[in-house]
Amino acid sequence: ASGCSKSETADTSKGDATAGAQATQPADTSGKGCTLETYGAPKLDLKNAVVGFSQSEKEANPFRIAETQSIKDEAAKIGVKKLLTTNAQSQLPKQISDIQDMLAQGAEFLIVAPLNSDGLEPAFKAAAAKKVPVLTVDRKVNAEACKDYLSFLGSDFVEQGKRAADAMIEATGGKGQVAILLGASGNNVTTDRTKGFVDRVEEKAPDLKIVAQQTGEFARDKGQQVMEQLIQSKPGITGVYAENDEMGLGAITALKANGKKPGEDVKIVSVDGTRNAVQALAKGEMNAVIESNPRFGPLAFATAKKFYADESIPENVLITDREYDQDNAEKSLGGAY
Amino acid sequence: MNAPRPAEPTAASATADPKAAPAPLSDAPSVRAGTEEPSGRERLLGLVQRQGVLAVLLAVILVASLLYPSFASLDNARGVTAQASFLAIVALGMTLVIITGGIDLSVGSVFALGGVLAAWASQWGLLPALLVPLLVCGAIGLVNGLLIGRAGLAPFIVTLATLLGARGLLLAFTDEGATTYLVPKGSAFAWLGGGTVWGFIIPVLIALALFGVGGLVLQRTSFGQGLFAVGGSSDAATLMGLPVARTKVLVYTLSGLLAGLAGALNAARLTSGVTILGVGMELDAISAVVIGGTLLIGGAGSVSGTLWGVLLLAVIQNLINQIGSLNSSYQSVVSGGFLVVVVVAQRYLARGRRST
Amino acid sequence: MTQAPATAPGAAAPAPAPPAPARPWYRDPAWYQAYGVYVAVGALLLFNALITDRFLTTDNLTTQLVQVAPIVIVALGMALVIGTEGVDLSVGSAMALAAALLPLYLGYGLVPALVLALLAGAVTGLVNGVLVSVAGLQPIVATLALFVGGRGLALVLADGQLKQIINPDLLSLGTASLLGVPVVVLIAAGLALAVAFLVARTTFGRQIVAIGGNRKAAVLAGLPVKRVLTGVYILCGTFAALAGILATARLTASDPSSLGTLMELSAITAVVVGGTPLSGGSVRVLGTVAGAVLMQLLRATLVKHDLPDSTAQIAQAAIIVAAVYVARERRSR
Amino acid sequence: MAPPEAATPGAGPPVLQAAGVGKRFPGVVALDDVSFDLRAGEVHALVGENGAGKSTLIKVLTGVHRPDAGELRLAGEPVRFQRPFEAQQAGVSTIYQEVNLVPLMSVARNVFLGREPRNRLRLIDFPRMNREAAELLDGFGVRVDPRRPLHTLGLGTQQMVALARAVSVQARVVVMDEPTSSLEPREVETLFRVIEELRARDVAVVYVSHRMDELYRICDRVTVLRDGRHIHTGPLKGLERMRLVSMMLGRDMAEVRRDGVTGFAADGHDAARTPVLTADGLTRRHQLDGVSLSLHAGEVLGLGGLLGSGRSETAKALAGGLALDSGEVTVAGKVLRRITPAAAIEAGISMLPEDRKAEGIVPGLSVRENIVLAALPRLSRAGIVSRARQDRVVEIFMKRLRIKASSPEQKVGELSGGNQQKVLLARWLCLEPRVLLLDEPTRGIDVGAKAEVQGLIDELAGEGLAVLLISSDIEELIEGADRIVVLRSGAPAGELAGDAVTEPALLEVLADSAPTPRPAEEAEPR
Ligand SMILES: Nc1ncnc2c1ncn2[C@@H]1O[C@H](COP(=O)(O)OP(=O)(O)OP(=O)(O)O)[C@@H](O)[C@H]1O
Ligand SMILES: Nc1ncnc2c1ncn2[C@@H]1O[C@H](COP(=O)(O)OP(=O)(O)OP(=O)(O)O)[C@@H](O)[C@H]1O
Ligand SMILES: [Mg+2]
Ligand SMILES: [Mg+2]
Repeated sequence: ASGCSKSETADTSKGDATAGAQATQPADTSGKGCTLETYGAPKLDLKNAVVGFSQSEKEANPFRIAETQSIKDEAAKIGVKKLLTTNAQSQLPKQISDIQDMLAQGAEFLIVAPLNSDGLEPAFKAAAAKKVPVLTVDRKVNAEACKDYLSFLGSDFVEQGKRAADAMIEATGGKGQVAILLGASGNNVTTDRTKGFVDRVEEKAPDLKIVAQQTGEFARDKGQQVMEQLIQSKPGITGVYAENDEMGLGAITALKANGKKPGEDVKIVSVDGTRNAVQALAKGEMNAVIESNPRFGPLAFATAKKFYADESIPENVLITDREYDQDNAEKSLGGAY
Repeated sequence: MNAPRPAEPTAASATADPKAAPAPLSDAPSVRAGTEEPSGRERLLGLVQRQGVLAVLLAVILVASLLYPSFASLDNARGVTAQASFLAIVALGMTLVIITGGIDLSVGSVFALGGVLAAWASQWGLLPALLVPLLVCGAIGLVNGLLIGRAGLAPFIVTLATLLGARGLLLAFTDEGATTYLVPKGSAFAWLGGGTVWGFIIPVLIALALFGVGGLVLQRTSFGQGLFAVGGSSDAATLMGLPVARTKVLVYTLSGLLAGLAGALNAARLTSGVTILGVGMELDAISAVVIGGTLLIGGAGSVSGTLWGVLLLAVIQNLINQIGSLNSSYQSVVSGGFLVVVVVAQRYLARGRRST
Repeated sequence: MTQAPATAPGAAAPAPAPPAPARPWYRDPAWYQAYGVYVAVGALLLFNALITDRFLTTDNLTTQLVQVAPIVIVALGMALVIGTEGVDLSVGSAMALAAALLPLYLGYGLVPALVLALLAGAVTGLVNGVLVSVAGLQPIVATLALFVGGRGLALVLADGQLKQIINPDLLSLGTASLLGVPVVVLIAAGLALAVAFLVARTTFGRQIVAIGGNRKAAVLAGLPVKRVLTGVYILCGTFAALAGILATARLTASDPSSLGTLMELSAITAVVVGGTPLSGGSVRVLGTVAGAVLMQLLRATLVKHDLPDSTAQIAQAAIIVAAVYVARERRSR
Repeated sequence: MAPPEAATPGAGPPVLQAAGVGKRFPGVVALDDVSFDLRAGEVHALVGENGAGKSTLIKVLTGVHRPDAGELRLAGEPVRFQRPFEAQQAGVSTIYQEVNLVPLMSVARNVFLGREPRNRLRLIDFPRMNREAAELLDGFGVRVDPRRPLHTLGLGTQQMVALARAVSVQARVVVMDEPTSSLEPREVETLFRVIEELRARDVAVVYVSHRMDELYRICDRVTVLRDGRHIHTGPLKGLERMRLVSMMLGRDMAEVRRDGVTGFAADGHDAARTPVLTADGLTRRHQLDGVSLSLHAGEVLGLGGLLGSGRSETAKALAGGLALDSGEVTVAGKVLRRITPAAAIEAGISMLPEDRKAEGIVPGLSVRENIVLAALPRLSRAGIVSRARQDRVVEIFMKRLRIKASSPEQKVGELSGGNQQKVLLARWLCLEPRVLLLDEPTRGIDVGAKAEVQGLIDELAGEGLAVLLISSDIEELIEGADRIVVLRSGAPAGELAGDAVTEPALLEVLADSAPTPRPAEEAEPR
């Protein structure tokens, strides 16, 4: 491990105020790492810099709220001169012009939460033309690190799917029928979380049959509606994998309304780690929640600081997402967002 | 009825300053002998009425430049036009459709599909990358046109169905969105989307050229006049011997083609066939067209108005970013509010020319 | 081919033809126009009864009705608006607004919260109505503003947060049943009857249709056009708010960010598939209900057979076109 | 232009023929085995009652409807027009009954739609188009700025534009469905001149009109339809007028002779001393310029004037359909503060609008609903409409006005023009108004119905109603009105009363007001 892992990272099992901070995985040392020189960016004092943050989706779900808030808080804490924030409202073209707008307004360092893994190239080009480093968070882009962008901070969505599969296998004993509540169609996150889950189940628990894959569009009410249909048509379902907490919670509502016990009759595993889901977990209505940690502020600015301190930054700074289960849910509640 | 005047739509439109009324709907030139020359003031008024959006656009640009120095930069202009160019191409087709009294809700999905197909086909070179999306998207437009023009179905519902259908095709073509086709870097096709002239990307120039051609076709050809007639009164157009059904088929096909072209150019710019594009784009296009003074009931409108409408939307977007850290929810509220103000202002500027 | 007449030109028509041309119902386009939706609903039910496991069970049918109830309620309001040759894109936002207000005011009791939520819907309707009737904006644009801004406002009110509902009275609205029929379904059915009565038998209802049929004539005939138009949009907004309340109660959470997204399209589809023309001048209430049920059954079928999203969307597109095609108005010529 | 020899009317070869044509609509047989032939150089009258099938026959001839039976022959060759476009290609040019132009487009664009003059670049040459349109219209006595949107013109002017369009193509056949129904005598003369020119060019003309004297002036042959059936074809010369009417109505001559042709009684009415309605200085920029008039209970006041003189505007203003800049309207001693349609109806003013398609009927609604439309609040209790009361009203008026519909539930859009007009009349009469403003009440109404409506006007005035009658039919105005106010350019130009109400006197006042066509700029969309 290089010196990239943060020393002040909180012990994840502690349920106190510092809980929920991100921890990094041992860095991927295969890449050469990126330095100020190789990237070709001018030196900068973050304190006197204009920093831009491009959010991808509306701050209308816990993940995005927590993510934006964390960046804002950390910027204030560090005392950057000015933090510009934009929101692409789920429109990729808007994210491109958002980034261009911030560049035109004099942003000197950019933190971008990409809406999609592909398609941001024009924005990166514009930043490169102005020699403004771009740090991407939460979603990896298909571009060249240390050239198109500085580095990626975030989770591995395929891995999240795999861990969800592990949790599901454990909860169901590797047998039975599972349904997947997919995220929005065409979305990278959906694709990755599905791939990880399906691959791992095929590999490890051939007796666990995936009997339905229907989209709940990452929304609670859609998750509920799909679940209601499945309860009627596939009463043999014993497990539900929801690709985010909201759909998982929708499934719980649907199960309860139909007189089934979520968490017992039907095992539920979801991804995210929102407060509501961890609460449900603590109540025994869920079986596991794989965390996807949104609090990128401290890590992002720390990485930036290091970059300007001439340290080498690895291509991927993967964070270790926690896993909540029924046992640790209660005390981990403080760390949920 | 407690209206302050008997200001029903018929009457309301008639209460406007009559001096300004005879502004021709076409951009017909000079005043004919035998009729009074309008004074300079009247001309100006007529111009403002015809180009109400342009007035609003210029006002917004002026105010924004004064408030935010970075707004008036060339860089910013390049960014704004780059973003606007794709919507502009889509809105051009929408303008033609709306002038015939129809609507095309499928453009957003078709735009996305066009992009995916272009990216996929770009591995075989520039020509396939343009032809494949044009063929498929043109075919979708043709289906719209046939169902609307020949079978007489309502445009709203037909294109709502193709909105779903085109999105479904896109998902089927990309393994439910799991596959993203990439445009080979450095290919001629990628250059088409990303190359610049004086810092303006090529799609901006293409959009301008298309608007030029579109304006000519609309105002100066029989086909264009036919669009107005079909929109103004479909029955009358039939009785006057215009090929109404054929006109409708053509106009929806054109709309599909333009949406596909815009999608392809966009894919070239993004160098990938992004699967999540175009959601809600039809509403942006419709807003732009209507802000541009084209009547949704058909029969009146201009492509230049649409161009200003698209730019106005882009400028407002840009302005919201200039204002800075506005919460995303507030951003929606502001956009909605802006929309009302602009449309109401535009309507009151142009009211002399209208009747419902 | 343009609307081929059912009787081929040149076919010998009996010289003293009877006033009503005798044509078996299955060859009469008017019949399909009138009953097409119901036949389609029946056909889809039959198809599922044969093909889909556990479809014709009370539980399943109840589930379908419960799910379709909010759409029906919104579509009823939409049908009235469409009857005036308008359209309301802001219904989803009105639902979100109602949902956002509920948890804020539940502290004052259920009734005040409900009244406030409904009022929010009425106000969105009022804004739409004034923009359409007084400012003279075209309905799509007038309601587009609240479509964009309304949800933003809802999110501002809710601070972007989804809130769990714990008020048992409100929750029971979503789960309670009367004589085995869920209250949500009863409300939707009652509303459908009320709207049918409104359209067929009240001055207001007939004025709606007349305004949609010929606005100028309605003005000259002294109809209170502005008042009726505003009233229609207010009704539509209020219905949407009611749907938002019921959906919230069923979800056990107030979710302004996603509740009612795309509802405008579902509602319009239901109305149009149900045989109400978008050109105004007529309102088919029962048809609207059937249209909503048809689309619901279709969605259910697709989910139950676990078709991927791509196939599902293409199938929906095809069914919409087919339904509208069969029920199209064939101009005799 | 000298008419060709009267001895050879319609002697040319047949250009357009219909053989055994049949056309059914749901519930109606509009045409039943109708044969018709049209020869080059003839003016062929097509007559019949409202709903006899004249317009339907024309629509079959011009490709709007496809016949259920029979065939069409063009110059002897069987043809099947799939759409109007093909008929026009084949040289059949038509002016349809309801003006069918595009309201929002300019006059010139309407005239040249589909065959615009192009420049070298194949683009439309607007200056040339406007110039040519202006010249063309000038020939028809219409002086308007060709760039004006069509809808800003009065109905009569629109009719002239349609005429100009139809005649300016080099057609073999020109079909005119009631072209004079909204024209003034002056325009009618222009039209006749044009028809003579067409005849001289060997063009065949089909001419539909309910005005008998017109037929006798210009038509060579006549075809009579009744209830969709062909009754008679023959030269018009020598056909007694009463006999023609009796063929149209299907009643025998004696009966027709006894009833007379106009429905007005010979003597005037006893008007009350005090007026029910007085209008004082009605002014609206560029349209009305101080119109004052008073209407007494029990009288018929005629409103005369040339095309565009502001008669319709006056009526509309009184009925609240047009906002005024200044002026005062008093009804039964009470000043109307704000005139809206509802307020006018409340005060007892009813107006039958001029343009029944655009401002009158709701085509998708039934006869019943169209009749009760304005009276809905009166026929309902607590906002709920009483079906029984509706039916009563509808039954009374359908009978009284002899509305011909398959049932009260038939859609008004499917009725013939004349019957639509009667439905509208019923709508206003069932409000039991004090003041009835009739803007061209007999426009497009057949002889029988016209007499009925005229009789009805008489009767209503006799019952104490105050009637304002606007009519382009001079004869109707003279015979129907007790007093006539003449307007010129939106201002009163004279008044005829008592014995002075004669045709020569009226024509004199009109002639005085004729030569100043208003500058186009001053007009206003309405
Ligand atoms: N589109 C239609 N649908 C149904 N019925 C129709 C339609 N058009 C005409 N009719 C019916 O056909 C008959 C003939 O109508 P048509 O318009 O030809 O009469 P007309 O002789 O032109 O009368 P008018 O003198 O009043 O214009 C009428 O009974 C009318 O109701
Ligand atoms: N020949 C003409 N030349 C110029 N303008 C005309 C002509 N005829 C009509 N107009 C315009 O049409 C408008 C409407 O006139 P309108 O027809 O309502 O008057 P009117 O007296 O009721 O005549 P009518 O009802 O016979 O058509 C007028 O403002 C006038 O400017
Ligand atoms: Mg007729
Ligand atoms: Mg008139």
